Amino acid sequence: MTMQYLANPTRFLRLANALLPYLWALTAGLLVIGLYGALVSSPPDYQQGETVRIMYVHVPAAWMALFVYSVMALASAVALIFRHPLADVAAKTAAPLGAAFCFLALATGSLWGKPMWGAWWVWDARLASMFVLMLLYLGYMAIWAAIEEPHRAAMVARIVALVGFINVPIVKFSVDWWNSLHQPASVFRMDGPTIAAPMLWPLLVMGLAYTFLFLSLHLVAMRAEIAARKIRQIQIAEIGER
Amino acid sequence: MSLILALIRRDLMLSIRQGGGAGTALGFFLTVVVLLPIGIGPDQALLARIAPGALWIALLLSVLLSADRIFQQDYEDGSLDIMTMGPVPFEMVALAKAVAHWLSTSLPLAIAAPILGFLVNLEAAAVLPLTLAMALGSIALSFLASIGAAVTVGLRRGGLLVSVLVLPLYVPVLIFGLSASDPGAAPGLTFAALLILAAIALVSLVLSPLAAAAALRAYLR
Amino acid sequence: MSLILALIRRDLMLSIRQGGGAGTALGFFLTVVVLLPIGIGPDQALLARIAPGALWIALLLSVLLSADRIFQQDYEDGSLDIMTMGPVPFEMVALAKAVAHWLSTSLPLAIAAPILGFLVNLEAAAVLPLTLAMALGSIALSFLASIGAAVTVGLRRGGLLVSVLVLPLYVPVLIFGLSASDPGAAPGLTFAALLILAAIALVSLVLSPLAAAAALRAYLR
Amino acid sequence: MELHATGLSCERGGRTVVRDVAFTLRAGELLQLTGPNGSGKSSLLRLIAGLNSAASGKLSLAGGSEGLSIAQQAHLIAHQEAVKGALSVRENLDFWRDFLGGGDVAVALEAFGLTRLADYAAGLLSAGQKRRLALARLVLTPRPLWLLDEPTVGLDSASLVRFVDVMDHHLASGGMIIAATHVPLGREADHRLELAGAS
Amino acid sequence: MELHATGLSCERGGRTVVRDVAFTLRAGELLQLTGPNGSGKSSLLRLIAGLNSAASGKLSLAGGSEGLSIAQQAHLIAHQEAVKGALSVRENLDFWRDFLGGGDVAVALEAFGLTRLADYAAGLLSAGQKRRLALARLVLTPRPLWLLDEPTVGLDSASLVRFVDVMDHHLASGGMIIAATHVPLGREADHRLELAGAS
Ligand code: HEM
Ligand SMILES: Nc1ncnc2c1ncn2[C@@H]1O[C@H](COP(=O)(O)OP(=O)(O)OP(=O)(O)O)[C@@H](O)[C@H]1O
Ligand SMILES: Nc1ncnc2c1ncn2[C@@H]1O[C@H](COP(=O)(O)OP(=O)(O)OP(=O)(O)O)[C@@H](O)[C@H]1O
Ligand SMILES: [Mg+2]
Ligand SMILES: [Mg+2]
Repeated sequence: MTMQYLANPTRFLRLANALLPYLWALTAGLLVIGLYGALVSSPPDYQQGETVRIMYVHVPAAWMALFVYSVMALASAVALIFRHPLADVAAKTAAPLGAAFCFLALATGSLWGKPMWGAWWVWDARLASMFVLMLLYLGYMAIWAAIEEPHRAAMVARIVALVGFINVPIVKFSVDWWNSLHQPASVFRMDGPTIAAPMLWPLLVMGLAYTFLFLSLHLVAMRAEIAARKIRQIQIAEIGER
Repeated sequence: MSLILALIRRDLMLSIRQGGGAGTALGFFLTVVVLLPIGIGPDQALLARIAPGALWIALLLSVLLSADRIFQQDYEDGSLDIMTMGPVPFEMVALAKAVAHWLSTSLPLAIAAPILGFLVNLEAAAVLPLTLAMALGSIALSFLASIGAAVTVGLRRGGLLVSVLVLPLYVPVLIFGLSASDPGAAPGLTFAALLILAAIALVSLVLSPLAAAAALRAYLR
Repeated sequence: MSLILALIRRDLMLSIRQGGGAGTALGFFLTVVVLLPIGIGPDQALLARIAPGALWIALLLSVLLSADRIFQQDYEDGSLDIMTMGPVPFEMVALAKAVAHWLSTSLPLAIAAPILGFLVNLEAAAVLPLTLAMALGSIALSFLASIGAAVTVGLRRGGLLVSVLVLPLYVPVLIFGLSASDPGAAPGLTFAALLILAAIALVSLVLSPLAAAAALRAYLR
Repeated sequence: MELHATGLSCERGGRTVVRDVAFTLRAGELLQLTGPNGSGKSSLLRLIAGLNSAASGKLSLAGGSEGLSIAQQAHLIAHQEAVKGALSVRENLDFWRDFLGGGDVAVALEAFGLTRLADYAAGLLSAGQKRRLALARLVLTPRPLWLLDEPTVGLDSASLVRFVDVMDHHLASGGMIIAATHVPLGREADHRLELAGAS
Repeated sequence: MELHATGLSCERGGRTVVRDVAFTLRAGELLQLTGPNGSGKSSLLRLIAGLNSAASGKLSLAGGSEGLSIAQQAHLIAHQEAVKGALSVRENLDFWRDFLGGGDVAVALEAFGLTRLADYAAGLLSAGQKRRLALARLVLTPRPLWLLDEPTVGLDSASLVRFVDVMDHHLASGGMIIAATHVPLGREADHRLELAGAS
């Protein structure tokens, strides 16, 4: 177990170290372009005025909140089926990042809701399911924190991630299934985007920027987690000797 | 098979002798139904309007709260340990225990709820569809609760987590349950909602024993 | 006195480590708050209207449900046996444990409830009176719950009984709590209701340790 | 000091499980209770600890502290160990020290070889370690009368030696012990009481 | 039949509590596990029962039933007795008979002298009686491998004799027993394994 465990992460660490500088550069470049598009080149909305610019922060954050949970669930499935220890590390470290994106989406949505709907918060299906997504992220992290034994925590966390994945399609399709205050999908829909091009491209670029930001941070977090596990193993070995 | 029946029979016997399941849940339900008119005020029309929603929420909460008893006691007194050593896959044990929970707690509540509904001014026309929808929905409620119960069985601070985990799973049941129990809706819609409830029940019946058994095994070691 | 403090400190520590009290109750509370708009429908005005009642009922239920933990564990692991052999009257033990329950569960909930109230469209003007009334009412809730918990501690089928037993005691708290937390009421009325809440809290504070200790002693033999 | 019992009987669940027990125990003496399963050893100990009430008979402690009941001058170590798994070993003893009125936790830990485990959560202890934690209460707060229900269960040989030392010390300083047991206690008893009945 | 273990280790709470254990047990043999508190006896038994997974090492049963795991051919009697207080003694055994796949409840009751208590609620049993109820599972459904964690705790002398008879009979008919204990089992062991470590 130990051999396989150490062999793989070593290779992974080498890869991560090689990739990270490029990822950071890409993230920074995309962010600059995206922000230029969002704040300077794109027009204010004819209805919403300047508040529409919240969109460029809100929408990609919401996408990422869903995307990261999917990554987490996928990694958990891989861990469950192939018992690959890196998959658990990937899932565990994705959670706080996803929670951060989710929080960002909730906060910016809430900020946007005040001028648009006249309330910081309303209960419609999308907002409720997004709220639940936040709770799921926190619950998932709580499992890792609450169970001391790593093997046991990993097993339970995998199940939590997979079971909670049900919520992702609910968030995504909530606007279609139940009529709600919130915007229906205007970018990722079957019949093509319905959003004007000068607003669409900055949005997409921001989405890419967020994605690369996540990838970079995720690699960093995984690196740190692997290091922490190594330290733990050494410590345990020492206790065992006593 | 007879083994599964034995397990269900035992759990039912225990729940009757100890009253853990149905009793507490029923007491809880009663409390909601008695307190609701006091809390909301005696406005009959308002009460009637929120009655189905309130009854559904009370049902969800009662099932959720009785959930931790599904595995807790057997975990603590070592019975689960021995059940892993039985001649059938442990998933069957998880299945049987969820079925027992349904029979002892969720189903009686689902049947009692519309009757107690009179106390919160539920319209008469709503009783039958509500009973049907709740009986169907209660299957999913018990099975989904069993996942939450299993995932937190060894955690002392599991209470909050069960709610958080099971909550998103309960939301669809609540939504389709409500639309299935609306006497004013078109029959086609009601039927569609009932079908979806049945589908949710089926999926949870198949998947939750797998998830629960895996989680329990993780805790037993 | 320091003995009482030690007992309270231990119970608080246990409730934080095990999360039994506040955690479960908070999860329960959250569940109510998330499900309510889905169950009742997102009509903002309707929600705002039933919000205080719903929050009060959620508070009552959460306290009631966490009540069985006041004595259960200490009864089962033999700690209560030893506590009867301590240097102070057993009534003090019952008092301390009810205080710990209040501090660990009821009070945090009473403070959290109005904040979570935002989520169910509670009017801003209602937050302060609600917090005050709930903080005061929660004392009575914990102490009354301790009677129910003691009376049923050795009964396996205690769940239903606790609810049935404590429910009538809770009704006055709910009624005066609601009128104390109504921001539209005349200040004199609010004040009177607060006074009555305080009186109920005082009476239950004095009487419930006596009742609880007597009930517990009967079970220990 | 002298503990004196005559004609003690005790009922549980409507059945008389202890019938007509009499004994006299003086300072420095150990009374060993034996008898088949269900003969009422545990019930008798709980009776003396004030948890059951006697159906008949009398129990009195002469020469103890004025104004304190027998229970308040006794320690009971029962099958249920009154140990909280969520607290560390030390925190468990800290609480009982505060509750029972003083004592030295470090001494109690040392007496049963628990010092090394002091900061371990009690829930992770092995069966014998947990038993030792329960027994450590005896040394924590001094009380003259010890009521021990199968105290040696689960103890390894080193702990048994420690436990006998602790008993010896207690008896030498004028304490009294009543111990129910099925196995040798590791020490001679001054009196033996064989309960008859169920099995 | 032969149970063979090499290099077994087992972790609990991140610590290695059983290190590098090896033994071979043949049909009709009794292996006695000893060692200080916390040395890992209970953990090793749970490992063999399939409840813990081994951190390293191998465990194999030769000559057992095809298609059954070791756990499915074993009985575990642990500290937790898996007895439901709300059911009667007989109902407890009835359930385990149905669950474990057959057996004769009357025989099991008789083997541990519980016949007289059969309709008594298990929650009212004395400590030793409850232990005997747990042990009765051994006789109820025949399985070749018995894993016993301090099985004699709380037994009175008559029950101990009964228990030794039951063990003898099991071994004579080709069964295997691994028993962890701090006190004599009342019977000679064929092998002894002394675990070292914590106390
Ligand atoms: C706290 C409140 C809010 C939450 C939790 C929330 C949540 C979400 C989520 C989860 C998505 C991603 C949907 C998908 O990927 O299909 C999204 C997208 C979006 N949100 Fe919000 N939102 C909130 C408030 C608002 C407000 C107030 C507005 C503006 C009126 C708004 C406008 C949008 C738009 C335009 C999209 C993009 C839809 C698309 O193109 O697919 N949101 N929001
Ligand atoms: N659930 C657990 N999590 C973590 N560590 C544990 C757990 N249970 C036991 N341990 C630790 O494992 C070690 C071995 O415990 P085990 O119960 O196997 O000992 P044992 O040899 O049976 O002792 P005893 O003679 O007291 O019964 C102990 O140090 C104990 O603290
Ligand atoms: N709570 C109870 N209610 C009714 N009867 C009880 C209760 N507890 C024990 N009994 C009965 O009282 C009798 C005496 O039990 P007790 O526990 O005192 O026996 P014991 O001598 O300690 O036995 P052991 O050696 O097994 O520990 C038993 O027959 C038992 O069934
Ligand atoms: Mg006894
Ligand atoms: Mg052990």
